[in-house]
Amino acid sequence: MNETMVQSQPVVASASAPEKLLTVENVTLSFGGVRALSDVSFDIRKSEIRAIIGPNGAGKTSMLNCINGFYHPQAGRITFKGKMRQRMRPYDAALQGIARTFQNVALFKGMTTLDNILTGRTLKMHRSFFWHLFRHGPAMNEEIEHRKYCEEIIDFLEIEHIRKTPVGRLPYGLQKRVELGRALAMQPDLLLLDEPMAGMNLEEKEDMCRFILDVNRQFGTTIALIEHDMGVVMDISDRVVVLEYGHKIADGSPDEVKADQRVIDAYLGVSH
Amino acid sequence: MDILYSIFVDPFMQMGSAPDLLVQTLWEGFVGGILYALIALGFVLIFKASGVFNFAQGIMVVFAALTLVGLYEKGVPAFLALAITIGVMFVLAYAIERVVLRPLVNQPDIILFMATFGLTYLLIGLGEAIFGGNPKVMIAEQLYLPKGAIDLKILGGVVTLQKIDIAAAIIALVMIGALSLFFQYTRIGRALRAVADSHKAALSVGISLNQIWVIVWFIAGVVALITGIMWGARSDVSFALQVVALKALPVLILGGFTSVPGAIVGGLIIGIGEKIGEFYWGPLVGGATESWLAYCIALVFLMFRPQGLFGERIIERI
Amino acid sequence: MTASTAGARSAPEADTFPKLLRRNARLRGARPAMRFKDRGIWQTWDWAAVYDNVLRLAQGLKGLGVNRGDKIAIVGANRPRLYWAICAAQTLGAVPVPVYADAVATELAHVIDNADVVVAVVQDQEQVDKLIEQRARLPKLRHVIYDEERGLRDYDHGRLHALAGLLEAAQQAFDRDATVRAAIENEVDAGAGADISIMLYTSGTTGRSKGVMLTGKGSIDAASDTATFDNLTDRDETLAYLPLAWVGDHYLNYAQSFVAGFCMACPENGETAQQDSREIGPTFYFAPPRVFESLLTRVMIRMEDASALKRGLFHHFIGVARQWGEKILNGEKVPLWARLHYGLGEILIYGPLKNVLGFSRIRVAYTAGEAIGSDLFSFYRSLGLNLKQLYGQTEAFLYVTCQKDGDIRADSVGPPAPNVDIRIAENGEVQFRSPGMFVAYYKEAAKTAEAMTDDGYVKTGDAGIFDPDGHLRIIDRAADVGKLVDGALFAPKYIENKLKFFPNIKEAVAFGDGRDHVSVMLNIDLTAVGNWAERNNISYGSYQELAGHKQVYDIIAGHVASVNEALAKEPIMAGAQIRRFLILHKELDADDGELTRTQKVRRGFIAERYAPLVTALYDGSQEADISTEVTFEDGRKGMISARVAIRDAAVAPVSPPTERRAA
Amino acid sequence: MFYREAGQFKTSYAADMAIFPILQDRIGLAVILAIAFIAIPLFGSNFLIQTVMIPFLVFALAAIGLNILTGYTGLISLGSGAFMGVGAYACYKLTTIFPGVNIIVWILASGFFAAAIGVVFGLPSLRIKGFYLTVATLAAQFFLQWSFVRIPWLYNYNASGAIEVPQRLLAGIPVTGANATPVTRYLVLLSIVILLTWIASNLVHGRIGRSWMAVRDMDIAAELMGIRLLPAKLLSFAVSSFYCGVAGACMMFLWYGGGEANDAFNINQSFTILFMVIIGGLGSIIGSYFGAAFISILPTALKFGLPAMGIALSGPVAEHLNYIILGVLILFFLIVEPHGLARLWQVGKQKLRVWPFPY
Repeated sequence: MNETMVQSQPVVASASAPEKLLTVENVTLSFGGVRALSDVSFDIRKSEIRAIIGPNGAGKTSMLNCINGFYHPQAGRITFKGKMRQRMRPYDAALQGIARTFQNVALFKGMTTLDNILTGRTLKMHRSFFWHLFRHGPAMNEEIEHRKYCEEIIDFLEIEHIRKTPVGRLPYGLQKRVELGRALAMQPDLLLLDEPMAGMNLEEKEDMCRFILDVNRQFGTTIALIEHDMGVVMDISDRVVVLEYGHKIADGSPDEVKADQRVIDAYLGVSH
Repeated sequence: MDILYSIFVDPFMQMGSAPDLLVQTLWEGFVGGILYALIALGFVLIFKASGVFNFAQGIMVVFAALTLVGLYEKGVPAFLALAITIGVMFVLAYAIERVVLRPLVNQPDIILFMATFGLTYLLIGLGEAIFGGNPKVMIAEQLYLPKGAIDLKILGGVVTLQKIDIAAAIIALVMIGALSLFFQYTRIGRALRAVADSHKAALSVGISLNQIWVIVWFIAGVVALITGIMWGARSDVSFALQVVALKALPVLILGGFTSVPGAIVGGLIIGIGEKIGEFYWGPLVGGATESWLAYCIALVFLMFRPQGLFGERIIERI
Repeated sequence: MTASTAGARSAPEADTFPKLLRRNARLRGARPAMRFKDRGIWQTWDWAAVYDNVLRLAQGLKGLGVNRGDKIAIVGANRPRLYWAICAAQTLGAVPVPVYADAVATELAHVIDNADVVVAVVQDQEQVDKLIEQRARLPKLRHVIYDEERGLRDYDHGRLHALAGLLEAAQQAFDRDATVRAAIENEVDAGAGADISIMLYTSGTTGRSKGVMLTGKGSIDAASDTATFDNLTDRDETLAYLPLAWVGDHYLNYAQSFVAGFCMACPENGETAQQDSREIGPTFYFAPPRVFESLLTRVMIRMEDASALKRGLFHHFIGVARQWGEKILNGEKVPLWARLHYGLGEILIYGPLKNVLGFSRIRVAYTAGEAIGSDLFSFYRSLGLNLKQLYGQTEAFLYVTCQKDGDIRADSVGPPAPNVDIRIAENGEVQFRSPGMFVAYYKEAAKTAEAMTDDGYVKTGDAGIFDPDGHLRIIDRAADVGKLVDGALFAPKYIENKLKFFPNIKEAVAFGDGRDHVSVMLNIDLTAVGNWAERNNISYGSYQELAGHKQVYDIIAGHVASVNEALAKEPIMAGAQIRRFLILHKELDADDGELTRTQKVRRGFIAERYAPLVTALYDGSQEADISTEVTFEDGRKGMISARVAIRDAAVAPVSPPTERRAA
Repeated sequence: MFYREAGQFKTSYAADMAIFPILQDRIGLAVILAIAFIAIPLFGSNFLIQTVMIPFLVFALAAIGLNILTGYTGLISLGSGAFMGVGAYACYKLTTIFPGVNIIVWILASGFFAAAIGVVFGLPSLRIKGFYLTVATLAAQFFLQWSFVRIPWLYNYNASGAIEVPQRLLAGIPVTGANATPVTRYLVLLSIVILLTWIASNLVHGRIGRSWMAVRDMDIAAELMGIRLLPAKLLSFAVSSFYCGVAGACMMFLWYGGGEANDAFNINQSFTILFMVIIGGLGSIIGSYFGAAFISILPTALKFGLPAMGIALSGPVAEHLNYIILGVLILFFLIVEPHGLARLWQVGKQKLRVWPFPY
């Protein structure tokens, strides 16, 4: 992959005194009477792949929504890059370097693959409205410079052939890939993936795994992902946190988690 | 200084000094509000059942009234004309379901919204082409609607109540009552409520969506007809009404798109609000504020309660 | 060899590819040399840039200890950087050895080992992995250079190098000290035309693949001859999509573009090749017949979905094209109205069609490899696409014969290419001497000897004849060609193909080697003959019944007669006319082992299986009984027996021999 | 069929991102411009220019404006008529207060006033979505319309209560007022429209346009991408209103030559423009032209076309017919092609590109 893609921080082996990128402390979130999350705490280390798993309705997505400021927990604190934050808007999350994908693809249906990925660059674009009036000079140069970057992503995700197809027309698997690309375009420090492999066939899943691992390795991007497919989770993630009915019931390396009795119970009878 | 005075003090002094005028204004606002409410009611019915924001509701009022009067002018006895008009409204509902709703099912809301614009223009064109564009007089007495006025001597003044207004108020209330009974206790009514919640539910009740749409649009049509008669009896029947009908929109915003009581309350707030506003504050800005006051009231209101008076809180999820 | 026809024929200052490259960099430095659809646009390098990069890469290779005569393997898809690698190797006097990218690890290893490769330049992780897997077998391989870094970050880079890195380093070296670059430039001059310029491995269809060694001078001479022949200029464009390791790509794209100075474009990847080709709109194009075939099928399928109007237009104008198109293309006399009609078709159908297929700008297109169906061939020509055939071999550095503009036939591969000297051996084998002909097979002295005649002609292994106006016609593999007892030449496949041109005849098997005359067994085409039967309301229950029908025999007899007439016109073949034929009672079937899985008739096997019929064909009897075991669709076996009629065929009088030798 | 794209390949991103990447399209555009700038002024009758071309261009401009808001940003507005009014009155005041300044400057400047007002009425879009917002824009429509009538200062206390466009010269030639020939007004108008169209297409093809469309397609995701919703929406309101404003100014100064708010800038005007956008095609600049052409020319065609075909129509009947046909067409288009004429155009173009193949 081209130098421009490679991020500043190198790949750190999750060894001695790993730096914490994000910590969640005693977060509680409820809608009306319903408790989505109660007193959940865990942390995400720099450059690791962190999986959040749990049965349906365990509050996984709500957790992500809290992390990127879409929901505001009633209690508890979330610290990102050492900064505690209150009532943060999703925009600020983006600003701080948190990108995400969605459980059911949230692409901009009316736009092409390329344009979707380009929107991921918005925060990195600074040319004034004035220059955009003419689409020449600085504005155009900026567009081109970012187009180059997006082409790297397109090449990386092997979606050259759909570069100019409106995403609405793409099969589900490809849409998920484009969405990942859009998130990557933000050069995030923390990448939240909400069921990146939901509804994919085996082959697509394997590709997606490869991409996730490559992203993590090539750019040292920290990844937090929600996934149902236990096999996948255990393969690619460094540490796993398990939620059930809004409570954390386990946290640790895949093997530890696999061995945990409560996890086994939680997953008994839950269909995957 | 006296600006502030004329805004914040003077009007209330007036209200105090001439309570009868206040009551008179309130009453007129009330009646106006009732009529707004009726139009809004039509919107709500259709929006609940088919998720369509029926912009044509206003013109349906005019169209219904025109048809009634037009038929009468063509020599049809009043009540027969009334019956026929009801028939026409049914045909209209059926045609709309067939020609507009069915082909557009599953299209984004805005498309259906636009479709009702098209409907509006079509109805205007038809109405004018058939019955001519010039204002008509509602055949109030032929329908045995009361005429004249009652003068109440109260609060040391005289409050004049047009009988027709009273009639309008009563009929409106009766109709609203009837409707809610209909929704509560009839099978179709329940189906309609179900469809408002989820289309599948409606099917489980055993009524096809298409039927439901026809029914709803028909009911809306009847509501429109009654509204038209009332309104026509108060002023006259002309397409000017169409613009007035737009007032139903702010009413809806207050009341919420899906709430029948909301429509009523909203209607009253708007009706009374704009009358009071016009009567006491209008002069300060040169009058004729009715044309926009309603919308501004709604707008201000929206800033604080985007989901309307009775609308449920919207929780966004992703 | 006769005097040069080409302007750019290899003078000593341009007798190697690096020298040509330098010449181009001087003559037309700013003209585009290579394009590559990458990152969404056509990245373009002009000749100066290519020269620059080649020098840098050469510097890099030198740094890895590459010396004259070393072998450098090139493995990957068409990528400018890989072409640079080829030229960089040549610059250092090393020998590039392109290898098929889709080769499995073991094949790849075989070639690399057999060729004593010391450095491999590969495209990506996939190839690197193959080499690592086989590293035990490859002691001689010292270094591997990769182009695409993806997935290779974490590999041990002890003997693994990024191509980009080498270029970078070389650039710094050049900047630091001008003599470094000068040294490399001297390497260019050090190269001689007689040096081995490239080693191409023949795709090992027959036995192990052999490394064909070609000289720079030879290659350049051959290429410049054909470049002149088709007057290719530096305004032309080609799409380099053929396998890097195939002689066709090295010749048509690499050699000719260096000689003529035109631009070659590399597609983004396999998936987009079609689209890329359309964007580039090549002016010089090559594709094997099957490509044209599948294109045509796709055209027809897509047309089926078109509106009635479009389909009507399409078929009407295709008809017009069939009638006049080739004539117009060949510059024959055509009535004005026909020209106008065709012109209209050009606007409405041909033009758009060629545009969609990406053929709009093609001046010269070649096809070769297998025989191309005359319908297919003339379809494209009738659209105004200047499609021509050539006959070639790796050993000849491609061209042996090629067709001249305006003098094109479907059934012959044209006169000898410029400066190529062809002769037909006694056994009918085609033999040639050509400017580009190979020096030897690498480390295969014996095989080399086999392939050459004592007087320095190369044996093609194909049997062929020259038709009256000197066009070569490949009739069969030389091995299959036999003789009748009277010594007349007998080319079974040639006869069989002629028969199979008739829609009614599905399969044909010819016998005659060592016998006193030629006789054939035929399969009728059930659909074609079936239709005919229905039209003439002839009822039939089974293939067998229809095959045995008298009137069917009459029809087929007609076909056989006309084949004989055709044969009679060809002096060499005239002796081998069909005397007797029969129509088999069953269709030849791969399940019964009568056909190969690729639907080629297994003559020997059939001869045994139907021995009674064969004897009957030669003992003059009018009918014969045969019963054979057959395998039904469901796999059950069963016997069918039949009485098969045998007919004598009308033999045509032989026209006076007018044989001509090609000069 | 006319497309010959083989050999049109892009070697730079600039070329690849061009708005008209295909040669044949560029040629077509050039031809159209030539016709508009040369052929029509030379050979077009005054009737054609005054009754067909000028209204068409004015509406096209307004439609582009609304399309930016509704088509690209997904915010339905029923206030465009009023915003046009703002432009018209602003221009009127400006040119009467500073008669010396070139009128074209003022026509363009008036857009900024409309933009400002637009932003004010766009503020609710922070909290309100969909139909609610639509109603909010109605407030703008009625309030502004009311102010045009109620604030005499706006029309310089003319007894008529209407704008009376004064004569203004451009290089000695009258471009506004009674003495301005249709051709001059047409050319001025055309230049303005072309310029603004170019700018609009620049905007929607760049970062700005992408963020608008992102907001339209999936506002939550857009915000998570780092697009600030309110600024994006307000910008859209501003630009949209600017275009409407200029269109309004052009309407008064280059077309009507004077008039009164209640019939020039009423709610129906807002509807008309909305229809143009819908029928033309949401989210398409060229669609705005199609829509404008369609709806602005239809009445004329009816009024003058049918009699020409020997079908006599009384004024009012034509009027009714116009309504009916318009209504039917709207329904027809929504049913047959919800994406409007622009989509039909695209499809047709695609067919030509792959001709003779169906796909």
